[in-house]
Amino acid sequence: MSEKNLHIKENKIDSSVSLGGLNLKNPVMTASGTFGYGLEFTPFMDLASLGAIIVKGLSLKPRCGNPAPRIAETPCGMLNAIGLQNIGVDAFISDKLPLLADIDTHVIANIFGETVEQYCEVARRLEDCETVKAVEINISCPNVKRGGIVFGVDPVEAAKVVSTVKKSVKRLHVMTKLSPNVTDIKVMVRAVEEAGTDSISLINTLSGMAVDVEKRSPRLGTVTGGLSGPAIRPVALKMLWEAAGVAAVPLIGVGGITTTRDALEFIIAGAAAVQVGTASFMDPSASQSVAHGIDDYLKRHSMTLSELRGSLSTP
Amino acid sequence: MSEKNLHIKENKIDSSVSLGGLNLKNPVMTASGTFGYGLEFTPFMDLASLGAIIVKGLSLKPRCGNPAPRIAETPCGMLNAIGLQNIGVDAFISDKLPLLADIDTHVIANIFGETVEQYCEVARRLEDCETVKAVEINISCPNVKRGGIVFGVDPVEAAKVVSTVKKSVKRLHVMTKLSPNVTDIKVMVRAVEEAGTDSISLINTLSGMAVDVEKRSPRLGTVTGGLSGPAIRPVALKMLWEAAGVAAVPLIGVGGITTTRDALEFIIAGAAAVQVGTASFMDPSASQSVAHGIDDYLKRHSMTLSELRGSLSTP
Amino acid sequence: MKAFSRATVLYNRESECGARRLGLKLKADGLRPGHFFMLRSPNTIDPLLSRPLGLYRVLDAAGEVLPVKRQSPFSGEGIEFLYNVVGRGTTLLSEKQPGDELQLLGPLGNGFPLPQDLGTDKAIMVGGGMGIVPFYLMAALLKDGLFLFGARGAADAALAEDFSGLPCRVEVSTEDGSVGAKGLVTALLARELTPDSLVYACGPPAMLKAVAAMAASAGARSYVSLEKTMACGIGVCLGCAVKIKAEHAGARGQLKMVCSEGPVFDSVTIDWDDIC
Amino acid sequence: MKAFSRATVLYNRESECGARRLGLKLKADGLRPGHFFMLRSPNTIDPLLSRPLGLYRVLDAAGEVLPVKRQSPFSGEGIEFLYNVVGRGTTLLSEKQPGDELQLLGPLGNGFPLPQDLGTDKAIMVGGGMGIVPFYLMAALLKDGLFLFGARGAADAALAEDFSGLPCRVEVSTEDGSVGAKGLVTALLARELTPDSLVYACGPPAMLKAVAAMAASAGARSYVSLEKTMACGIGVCLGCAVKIKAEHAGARGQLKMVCSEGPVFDSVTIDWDDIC
Ligand SMILES: Cc1cc2nc3c(=O)[nH]c(=O)nc-3n(C[C@H](O)[C@H](O)[C@H](O)COP(=O)(O)OP(=O)(O)OC[C@H]3O[C@@H](n4cnc5c(N)ncnc54)[C@H](O)[C@@H]3O)c2cc1C
Ligand SMILES: Cc1cc2nc3c(=O)[nH]c(=O)nc-3n(C[C@H](O)[C@H](O)[C@H](O)COP(=O)(O)OP(=O)(O)OC[C@H]3O[C@@H](n4cnc5c(N)ncnc54)[C@H](O)[C@@H]3O)c2cc1C
Ligand SMILES: Cc1cc2nc3c(=O)[nH]c(=O)nc-3n(C[C@H](O)[C@H](O)[C@H](O)COP(=O)(O)O)c2cc1C
Ligand SMILES: Cc1cc2nc3c(=O)[nH]c(=O)nc-3n(C[C@H](O)[C@H](O)[C@H](O)COP(=O)(O)O)c2cc1C
Ligand code: FES
Ligand code: FES
Repeated sequence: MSEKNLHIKENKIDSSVSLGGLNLKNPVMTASGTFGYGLEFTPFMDLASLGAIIVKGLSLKPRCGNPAPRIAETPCGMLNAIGLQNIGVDAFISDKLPLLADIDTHVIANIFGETVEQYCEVARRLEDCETVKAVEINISCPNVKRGGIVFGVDPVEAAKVVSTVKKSVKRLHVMTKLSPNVTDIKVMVRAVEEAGTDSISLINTLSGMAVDVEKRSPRLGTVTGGLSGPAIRPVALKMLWEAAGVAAVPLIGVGGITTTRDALEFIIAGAAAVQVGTASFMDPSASQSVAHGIDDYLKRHSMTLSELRGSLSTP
Repeated sequence: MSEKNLHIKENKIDSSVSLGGLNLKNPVMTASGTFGYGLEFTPFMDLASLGAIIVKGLSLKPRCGNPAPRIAETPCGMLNAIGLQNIGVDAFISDKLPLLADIDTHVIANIFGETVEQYCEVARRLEDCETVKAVEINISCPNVKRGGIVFGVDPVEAAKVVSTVKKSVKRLHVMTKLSPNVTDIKVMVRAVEEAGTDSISLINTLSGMAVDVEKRSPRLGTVTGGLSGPAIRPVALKMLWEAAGVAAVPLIGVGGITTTRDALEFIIAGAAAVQVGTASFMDPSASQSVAHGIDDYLKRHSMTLSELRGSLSTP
Repeated sequence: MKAFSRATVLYNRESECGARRLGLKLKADGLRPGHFFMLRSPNTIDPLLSRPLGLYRVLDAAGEVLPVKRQSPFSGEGIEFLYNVVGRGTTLLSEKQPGDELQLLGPLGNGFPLPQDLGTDKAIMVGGGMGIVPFYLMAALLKDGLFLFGARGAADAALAEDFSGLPCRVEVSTEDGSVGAKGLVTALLARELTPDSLVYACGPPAMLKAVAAMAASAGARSYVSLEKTMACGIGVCLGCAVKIKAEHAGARGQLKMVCSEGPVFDSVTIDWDDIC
Repeated sequence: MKAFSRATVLYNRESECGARRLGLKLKADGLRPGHFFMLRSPNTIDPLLSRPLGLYRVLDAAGEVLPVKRQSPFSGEGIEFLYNVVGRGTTLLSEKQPGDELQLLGPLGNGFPLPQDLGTDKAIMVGGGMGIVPFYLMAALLKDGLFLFGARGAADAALAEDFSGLPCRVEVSTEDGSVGAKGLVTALLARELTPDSLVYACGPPAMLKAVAAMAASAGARSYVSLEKTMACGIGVCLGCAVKIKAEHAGARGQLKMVCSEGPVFDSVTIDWDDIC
């Protein structure tokens, strides 16, 4: 993992970071599914203030997703059961990508499939799109060929997806996004690392549920859904820290990051970069504020980003 | 599982419940480690309003627990790293139990050990204490004989603890408390059920962590700790619901229950009873309010507790 | 212009009918009837999500309701919301005092299509309860509006007095008959509806479904403002999906987002069976 | 009597020195110097935990500070807190208006042992910053008290004026020398300390450690009020453990709970290396 964090004097901070070949101007990205295709946010912030934007998960064919209700609020969090609704990789390439060609930050495509082959095919179609710099593999999806068990909770299946996608592409950086719904995150980290991932992002949503006690019915159309937001931050941080203990590739922290301080927790615990997710719903400029806030912290503490990374002093 | 929920007219509600032989006057208990030895709460509430109190986890020898800081607040939750500090089972029997002899509710002892033998020995010592009606086995403890891996994440080790404790006692009801830090809670449910547990409580705390970004040090003396409180409720509820799909023994829902509505979510999803934990720190009479609130709900909806249990209407 | 901004509370008082009036100091333009804002308390992350409230009226620099002119879009120095306290978010909102700050995102949504653009200068507006909200500004745009207001009782019905300065006929129905006609607002609509009516409706889903059905069978056009639980308000979370009839589905499929493609929809496009 | 109750805010204003005075209407008795309460905002679960604040003064039914009588325990119709805004919980607290309600649990803790019970009628009280809090009531109990107050600057130091009606000599030191002696409050203590002094201290850990060491080497008794992050306030979560020197450990081991076995400890029993 090559580094490029120069601490320049005179209050100019270089917070750029290289994730194994993928150079970001700063360590702040937006989490898939919480930032649309990016352009929705231009009235509220400057996309160029971000290290990268990660767009909504793409599948081979368009998907219309799950029945309503699709979201439910929980204490300091929210459940979603969007069901990976998306316009499909082809419509993304033809309709959305041209609009993103000129923005001054990297575009990363989050991809998923119901079979290993579908993952690869989506990645292959993106391989020729210059605007897309990396794919983030969402392995928190049911494997239809294996009775619907989620790829992301089985190290063998997860590794199969990653190694096959990695072989299908040349130019694209391959980031793998882990599910937190596992006994030991370190097992998953090792599995996808051996499978050749270039970086690892974690965590996706925790499995959760809520009930309307007056109607005695689930508050999500699909009964269970994914929990995100500040509530899950302690869990995400612990997994990031555990992963940092075993990973050689760069790690990207995700889960409940709302403020600069939250992002710093992950970087101090070992993250090379972070993703801001649900926070963008609370404040559409949250990711930009976090990016600026990290610069301010580095300035105030006269540190470089690489000095900060993993600087946690443990007893 | 025998039932004893009679819906009596004239606004008298019978919310008693039988957990496979253990008869509770209502389905509300207090969670271990959040209610001391019960007596601390007598200035604030009537212990007799509860179905049972579960006391702080007991080990064979006294334990002094972990270094400070031991608690850290997180969004709608808290982390603790108390380290299972306790006075030991013998001091509990000689000093605390006599004081509990006359309270008008059941006393359940939460027990743990570092080896299977220690679990059994604690249970055996409680077997002769009339005041204790049940033991709740906390399997979220490191197994020192197996390199510190937690009993509760390994179905084989968990089953070993449960079946051995079950064989060591005759009179005592054996409740097993599951850890949520596993890929598939159903596997653990089946394992402890086959091992002979009389009931199952879930969940214990989620693994979590927090960092002080100014000091760049962990906010807990042990770096990581257990996350509890409203933040984890959606995760607990989902696990309870999954467990209800496979369990034959009664289930006790725990995790983030703060209000009556929260408790009802678990009962509607299939819980026979619930435990109120961290909420007792926010309001020492929270468990009593929940018990009363459940009665009110049953009255308002003219339902019996057993009609309510598992009444979730899914699509 | 859509923006995410902080605004100071000018007033936040209960009106005669129990609903609350919230005035905020905020320079805003491009405001149209049917627009909404996402509101939240700053410095609080529980409740996590912002709450959508429809734009009611526009204020001047002194915090007074702007005398209405027939112009759209509207602009002003402040905006007024009218809301009911129903749960945690609105309870928190009701505790805000003059001088307190709120965060708000908006104006959002498409708003109602203007009668002028639909080739007419009159329209029948049907509002149930808080469904009154979009029609103050709409009535201000019409030469000859008709507002049918369905209220639960006399207290609710008092809200109609807000419309007294507007060039708009107001008919009220109450469920208990205490004011105006007794019964549902759809009975009033039945009396007025003709094939060339242009109907706008906002209110509970069952009312909207009934209005849509009545308009369709009379051969009249109708537009409805829908509600869904929202997280983002800007079309990115895909949480507020509403189902469109297959024959009206576009290339993007049978779902539309209420926040960004609505909240106002031509009622013939909606799959009402999916709504209630 | 320990209770969990709701209390109405009487006042909540910033004092000259930046610290805030919070008056609550609450019938309370059994109040002693060194007692504390756990406070929270009702209807909010974030921040989750209640916050401990020390009892400052006792109020009468009109919300006025009770003229002090030499009696303990105290009782009154209201209580006053003095607090600094340092983070989320205290910020939220500072936003409460007269008429708002708070939940509070208390009085909690052991409080300071009374001089009378220790066979004397005088004592040296050492307070650093907000460490002034327990000493208003304590000074009211003494015939001949001495309060040494360590403040950061002139603003802080103004708090000492609260003591003007009490039978108590007050000496102030400020770090910048703007009021009283320049330097740390321990320098004042050094001048006054004799082997038969009874010393009470409350303030930052480093100050308490220094006071404990000075008293010990002078052969004087000293009692300190400690702070730890608290969840329950009543000895059940075991979160606020403090380490006791091995030779003072009882049957329950080397840990004591600050909330229920403290917050006041005989300073010779504390393992100061574990504190700072
Ligand atoms: C576009 C739009 C415009 C609206 N305009 C107004 C208005 O002008 N005046 C007004 O009083 N109300 C309006 N509403 C409804 C208002 O958003 C809800 O009453 C409010 O969000 C409830 O929040 P709560 O926290 O108080 O209630 P909660 O405790 O969250 O829930 C109480 C009830 O309100 C419903 N609800 C909760 N959140 C939402 C949400 N985000 N969207 C819709 N329903 C929800 C729940 O299903 C529940 O039945 C509008 C809704 C939408 C979508
Ligand atoms: C027995 C006792 C009596 C106290 N009396 C007073 C008093 O009379 N006046 C006063 O101004 N302060 C008093 N404090 C300190 C007061 O409790 C904290 O300042 C307050 O809890 C901070 O809450 P916060 O949410 O504003 O800050 P946070 O955002 O939670 O944290 C800000 C800082 O305060 C510290 N802190 C946070 N929570 C606690 C806690 N529960 N206990 C101790 N420190 C904490 C943190 O370590 C951090 O450094 C007392 C503390 C104790 C234990
Ligand atoms: C509404 C919503 C939609 C999401 N869609 C996706 C997705 O398409 N692909 C994906 O990998 N993660 C998706 N996620 C997960 C987020 O990218 C992120 O991992 C998770 O929300 C935790 O981060 P947060 O707490 O900051 O939101 C989605 C999350 C939300 C809330
Ligand atoms: C401070 C603290 C101490 C705890 N100690 C124990 C314990 O000794 N044994 C045990 O089985 N669970 C223990 N728990 C876990 C709780 O019993 C409960 O399972 C968990 O906190 C989730 O419920 P809650 O969110 O309602 O608190 C403890 C929890 C807390 C917060
Ligand atoms: S609220 Fe997010 S898409 Fe409509
Ligand atoms: S705060 Fe819980 S034991 Fe002291």
